[in-house]
Amino acid sequence: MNFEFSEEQHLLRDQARALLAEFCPTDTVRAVLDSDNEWDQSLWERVADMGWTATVIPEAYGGLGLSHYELAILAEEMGRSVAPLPFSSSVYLASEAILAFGSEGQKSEWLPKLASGECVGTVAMWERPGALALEQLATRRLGDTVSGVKSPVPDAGVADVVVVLAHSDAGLEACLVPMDQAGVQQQCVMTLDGSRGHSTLTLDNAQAEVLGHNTIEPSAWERLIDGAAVMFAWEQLGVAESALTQARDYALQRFAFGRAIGSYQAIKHKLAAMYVKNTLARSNAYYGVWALAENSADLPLAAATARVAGIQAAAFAAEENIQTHGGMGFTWEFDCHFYYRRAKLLSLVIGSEAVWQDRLVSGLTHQPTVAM
Amino acid sequence: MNFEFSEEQHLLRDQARALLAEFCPTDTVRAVLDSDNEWDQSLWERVADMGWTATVIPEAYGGLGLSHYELAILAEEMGRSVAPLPFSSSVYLASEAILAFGSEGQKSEWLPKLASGECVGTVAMWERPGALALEQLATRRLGDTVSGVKSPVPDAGVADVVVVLAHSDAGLEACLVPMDQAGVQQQCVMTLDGSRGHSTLTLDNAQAEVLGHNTIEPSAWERLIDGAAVMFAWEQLGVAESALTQARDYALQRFAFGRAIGSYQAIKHKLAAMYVKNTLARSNAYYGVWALAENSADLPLAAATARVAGIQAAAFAAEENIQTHGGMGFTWEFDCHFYYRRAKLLSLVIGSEAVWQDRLVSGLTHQPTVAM
Amino acid sequence: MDFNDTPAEARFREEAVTWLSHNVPTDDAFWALTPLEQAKLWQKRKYDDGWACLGWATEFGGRGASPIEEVIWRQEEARYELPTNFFLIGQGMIGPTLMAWATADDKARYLPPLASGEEVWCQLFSEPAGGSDLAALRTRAEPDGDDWIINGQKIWTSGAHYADYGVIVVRTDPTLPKHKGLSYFYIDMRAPGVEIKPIKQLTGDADFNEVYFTDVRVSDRQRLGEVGQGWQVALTTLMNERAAIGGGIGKMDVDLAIAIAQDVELDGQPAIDNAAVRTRIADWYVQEAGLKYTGYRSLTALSRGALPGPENSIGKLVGAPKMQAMASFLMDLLGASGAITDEALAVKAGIIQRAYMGAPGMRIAGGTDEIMANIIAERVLGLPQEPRLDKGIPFTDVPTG
Amino acid sequence: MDFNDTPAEARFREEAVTWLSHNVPTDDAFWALTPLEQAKLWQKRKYDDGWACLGWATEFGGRGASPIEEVIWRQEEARYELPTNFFLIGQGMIGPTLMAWATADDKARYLPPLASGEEVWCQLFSEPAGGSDLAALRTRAEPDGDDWIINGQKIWTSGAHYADYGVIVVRTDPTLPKHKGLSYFYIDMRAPGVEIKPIKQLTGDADFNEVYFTDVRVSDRQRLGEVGQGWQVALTTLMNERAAIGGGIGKMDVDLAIAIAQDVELDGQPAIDNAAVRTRIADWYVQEAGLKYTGYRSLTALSRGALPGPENSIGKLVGAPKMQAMASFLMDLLGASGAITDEALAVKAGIIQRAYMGAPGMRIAGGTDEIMANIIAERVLGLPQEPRLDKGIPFTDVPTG
Repeated sequence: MNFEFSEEQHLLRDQARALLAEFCPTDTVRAVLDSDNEWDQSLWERVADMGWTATVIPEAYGGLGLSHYELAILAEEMGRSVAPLPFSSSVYLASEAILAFGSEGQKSEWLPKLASGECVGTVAMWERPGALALEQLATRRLGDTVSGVKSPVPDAGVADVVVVLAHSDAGLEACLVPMDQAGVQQQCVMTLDGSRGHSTLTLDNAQAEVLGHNTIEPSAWERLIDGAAVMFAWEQLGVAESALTQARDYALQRFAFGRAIGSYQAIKHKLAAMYVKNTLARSNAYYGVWALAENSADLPLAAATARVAGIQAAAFAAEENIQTHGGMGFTWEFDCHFYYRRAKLLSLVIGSEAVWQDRLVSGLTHQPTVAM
Repeated sequence: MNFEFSEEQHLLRDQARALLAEFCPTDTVRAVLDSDNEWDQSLWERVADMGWTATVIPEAYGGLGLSHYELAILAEEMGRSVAPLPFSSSVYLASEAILAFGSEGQKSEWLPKLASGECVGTVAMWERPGALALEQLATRRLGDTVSGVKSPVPDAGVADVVVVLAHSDAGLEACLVPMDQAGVQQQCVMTLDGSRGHSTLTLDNAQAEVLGHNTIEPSAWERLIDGAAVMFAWEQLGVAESALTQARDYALQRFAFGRAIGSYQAIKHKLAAMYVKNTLARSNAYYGVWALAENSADLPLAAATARVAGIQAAAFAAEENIQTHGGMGFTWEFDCHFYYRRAKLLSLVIGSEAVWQDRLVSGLTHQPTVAM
Repeated sequence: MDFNDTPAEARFREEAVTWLSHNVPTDDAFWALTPLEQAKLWQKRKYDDGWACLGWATEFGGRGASPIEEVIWRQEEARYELPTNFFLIGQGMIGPTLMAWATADDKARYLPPLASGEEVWCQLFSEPAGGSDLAALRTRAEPDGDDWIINGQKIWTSGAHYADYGVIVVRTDPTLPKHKGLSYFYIDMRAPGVEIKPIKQLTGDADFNEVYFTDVRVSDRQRLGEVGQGWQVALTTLMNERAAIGGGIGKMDVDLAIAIAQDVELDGQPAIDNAAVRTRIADWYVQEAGLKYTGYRSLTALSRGALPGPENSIGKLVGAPKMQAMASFLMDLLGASGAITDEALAVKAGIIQRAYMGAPGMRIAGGTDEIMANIIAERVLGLPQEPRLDKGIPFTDVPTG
Repeated sequence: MDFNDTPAEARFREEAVTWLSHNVPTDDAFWALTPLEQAKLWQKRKYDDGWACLGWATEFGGRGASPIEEVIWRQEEARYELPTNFFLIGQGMIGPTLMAWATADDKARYLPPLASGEEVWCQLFSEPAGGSDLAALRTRAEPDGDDWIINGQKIWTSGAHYADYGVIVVRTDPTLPKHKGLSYFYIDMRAPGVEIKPIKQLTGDADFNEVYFTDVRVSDRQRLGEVGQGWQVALTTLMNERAAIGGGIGKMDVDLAIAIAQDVELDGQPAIDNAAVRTRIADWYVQEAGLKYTGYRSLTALSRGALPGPENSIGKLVGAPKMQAMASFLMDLLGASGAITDEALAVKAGIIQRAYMGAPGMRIAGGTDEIMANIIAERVLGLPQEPRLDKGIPFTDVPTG
């Protein structure tokens, strides 16, 4: 039995945590939240310099060719520090989509730039409220252009290239659309979590190149999203751990009626419940990354399990961390709301809890799934 | 605003509570549970003498012609005392079915005997595991006989007459079947709650008379069950109140680490949560009985709301009452398990929580329902 | 059982309805005012015709109405969207305190303009170090001739920036046990040395303030109750708190949930047909209807002359977490769009997201979930208090971490 | 990351598998024995070949195996349905206590027959007045020459009726504070004055006993630790408790839930297609898989030489309420049939109903949900204990209600 990261992987975690503690303290998050910025560009450059954006991209395309174990470690630290970065959009989604579906030429063109962080990528899936139904997308690809409205698209305001999910007469396609063109109109959209940017993209005969010059099976897209779900689960775990740590520290230091509030069972049991959910989320995230890294047939089940556990742990820890702080937790000055905002954002970005609970049971009973 | 029982109704409650405290202490329940008895017959006779079995039966048929407000009060006390009686089967179900669907002759024949308690009635609906689907019953009525297997049938071992739900070529019918005949085979079935009797009834060309000599609309049967659901909600509330009272008394009297366990927040907040659920259940039960007594169009919604609230309150209070007692709560000698058994039994008897949650939302959105 | 007014109640309601229909401002000039100006204008109009602070004695500007009449008035007034929040704390909590503890002269001077809305009051109790432990306050008042000099800091003060007067609890003797060394004063919010700083909440709004006191001079005549009796006076104020705060969970209800669930799809069909969605909606309706009919039962008791009790804590204890859970779930139903807060783009103009951001505050203000559960456990069920380590020891010796 | 054994672990597993395949009893004669006889026969066979109490030193009848080897053995042995529960408390909790506190002579005398199953031990700690407050015990031992005379009552003693020996904590000085006046002895369960009465549980079974002591004479040589040191000795026993009890939630798992949900209908379709059912199953699977992989992580740590810690409390804290909720929900899916407990008639021979009736006990035995949460809060998260009103005061003065 060796259900643990390796020494080297633990070293990577230490390194990542130290770097983010230094260059992404919560002031960094607050600065983005308090401004119109959509990211902290200098932090992005630092992260790219470390090679984090290159982690799982093969060496042939300028990447480090490491495994998803390493990426999972970075994802957790991204969540822990609530980093104001387009890391998930560019790394878990855009890079992975190009790697999975791109032609050799497309991979050679884009992956080195995404690996180096010189380009930021994102994926445009959503069009309207409700669960995402791949077979009902209104965005159309005709010839070498694509038209439609995608919203919200995370990090589009800082992206260079966007992978747009669309239909052509042939079926579902993922289209590479460079942002810098007249056919793409980008308009900022405010969300819960102002430390990350979101946009509405209006595509009006935008120049587009179909990834792999072919349609993709919905199940192949779902395989991609399963992989991203594992990474998001690690990021959610990081958020949950930060919220628990903050709550615990406050409970030890804050006194009421002559004793630390952490000595009251109401607070103790609340924090114990957070610990339990975080532990379940962590163990399920291990299971998820194992299935992803080993390309196991268990991936759909493991990814859904990790995702549901991550959603539940992050939401609970973020909500109850505020409660543990009482009135202080409801102020702008305390950092509690960063976790609250990010936890909810992450729970929505690739389909929400009910959708993944359904996918989980499909994984258990081996039924196909359709919605996200 | 007069959302409260009348003075007379409060007097009835006091009287009922005093009588059951005297003649149905928990020893009475224990005696039935510890034996092969299916009821406490002398208690039944006492209850019948008080006229409780006659409450809502019109005076023309030997009843008291009172309203469901009075019956609700009695139902709560039945639950509070975990009475080992076929009260719900005979009063909320059999009597109401005959009243709703019987011909004049059938009503004149059976209602006076049910009102006086000289006869016990019950209703046989269930045939197999799963939600009850009225359109899928296998029991058939042909000519003046009915055949099929019904299980579990509550209180059939002590019943004189059973209303059997069956299909004929014409549709859904409720058939009056006297128990005392060769065509009815009754076999006891053990359930969770041994203080109440249950049976499998094998009907082999049993003599049967169709209530009202006609089919009934499924919606009319559901109207009947809605009424019963309100009464069951009151009974569940009684169970929940007893469990809370027992837990509170124990928490005040039991000391650990030099203080009453009721001074620990874990116990305090557990009991507060019981109180909250019981209060919601009580207020929704008021709403239910108002809708039933006033024959409001709100009945389907009000009944489902009362039923779901009653299920939730009784289950929570019964489960957490045991936990409040620690190891003592898990012994045969303490009464905690009576509430645990009865709460679960009542939650299953006319369709369980998920079914009623569904009906509730149908009530809110005015959709028809089919299952139970 | 019925939902109807008694004949007397019906007559009163009729009178209220008629007066409202003639007096609610509808002109553009009114709507051009600031909310505070609107509130003051409307309050004064009510006061002039005897519809302000209905339960107060007429000598203080009220009408001497019964509790059920007050409820009927609130129901009818609530049919119009009028700003009334500005006076809740002053009229709901501080008015009753003045009635109980102030001199006859002060009552005559301060109560009528409080009822008419001409003077607004705020409450200065909470402090940064206190939290749920209100009596742990550190703001000091030291005697100086016939006056007292106040130094310290208060927090979570609603309306400090527009209030004319405030009531404050301060420590006048730190060598006594926590609850014993306190005194209670009313103060002029514009006195020299009073400095008000808004607190930005996690929603981005600023409904509360920090208030700093630097050598603020207060006459001993502004003291309510004896020196050292401040905690008892404060309890009078707090006893009226839940009546003043209550309600106000906003329009995050089952109707909204159904509307959303009918609008969006889940698993290829309208979300309202999804059993998991139905289960959640059913549970919320059980809570919503349960609270509604609990309210009807309380009204019935009021109508029969009972006083409101601690049972009312359940409204907030159930309603605030429900609001959070419901908002979270409805955002989930919207998918990625659920994160959008732009009023112009968000479903239902973003009220769901605002509810989600506001819910943590609802679960805290006026007592956290845990405090509410304590109140039910202790004051309704009669369970004992937690052991108190700070009881009877000098305030200066109480551990503070 | 992989789920494979290291080469050394694989060799050990192979050895265990081979031995088991040759030695597990399969003959009818074995199955005709009572469960206790079966357990003793099987334990002796393991002992003779060095497969009993693997972690113990060979001089005490063990094998000196590593923790991970113990786990591998348990995994392989668990593939066979063999009775081993009878020895859990003796070997898991009392053996380590004897090793830490007994004399060399006593270790040589008692440990090998404990390992071989020839002598069974039970643990006599809990008392009727105690509950979670174990040290509040009242059973007295009074000195009488070189002996002690024990009077009092114990409760919740598993296996008292078939045990040969027991360990007991008694109060030897009631004038000292609660934890200080205790001493720890081992006793002969067949000594005169020991009376054993089974406790009927709410399930109708009787796994536990009350044990009454009337002038039971015990030699001072049977004392473990000093007079007054009983609580420390008891802690050694209790520290090993969760290792001994753990697991055993039974086959109430997601596989069963899916099987039921595929079998029955809800809303006119198989219940497994119902979103509300799927949501519940998904949540349980998150818990089940989470616990499973937490176990794998712990095993990995063991394999690398770590010791098991208080983190293991989460197994019971999650598993027991889950068992109750799942059993309740599956009964709901069965409709009225869900109440049936007759093995011949009930779905899955009534295991769901048995689980529902047994779950409250699972949530209590070995520490209630609340105690488990305290352990996590205090020992994992480092939060402070509740204030202790009984600390330092004579036991006779501690309030008992």
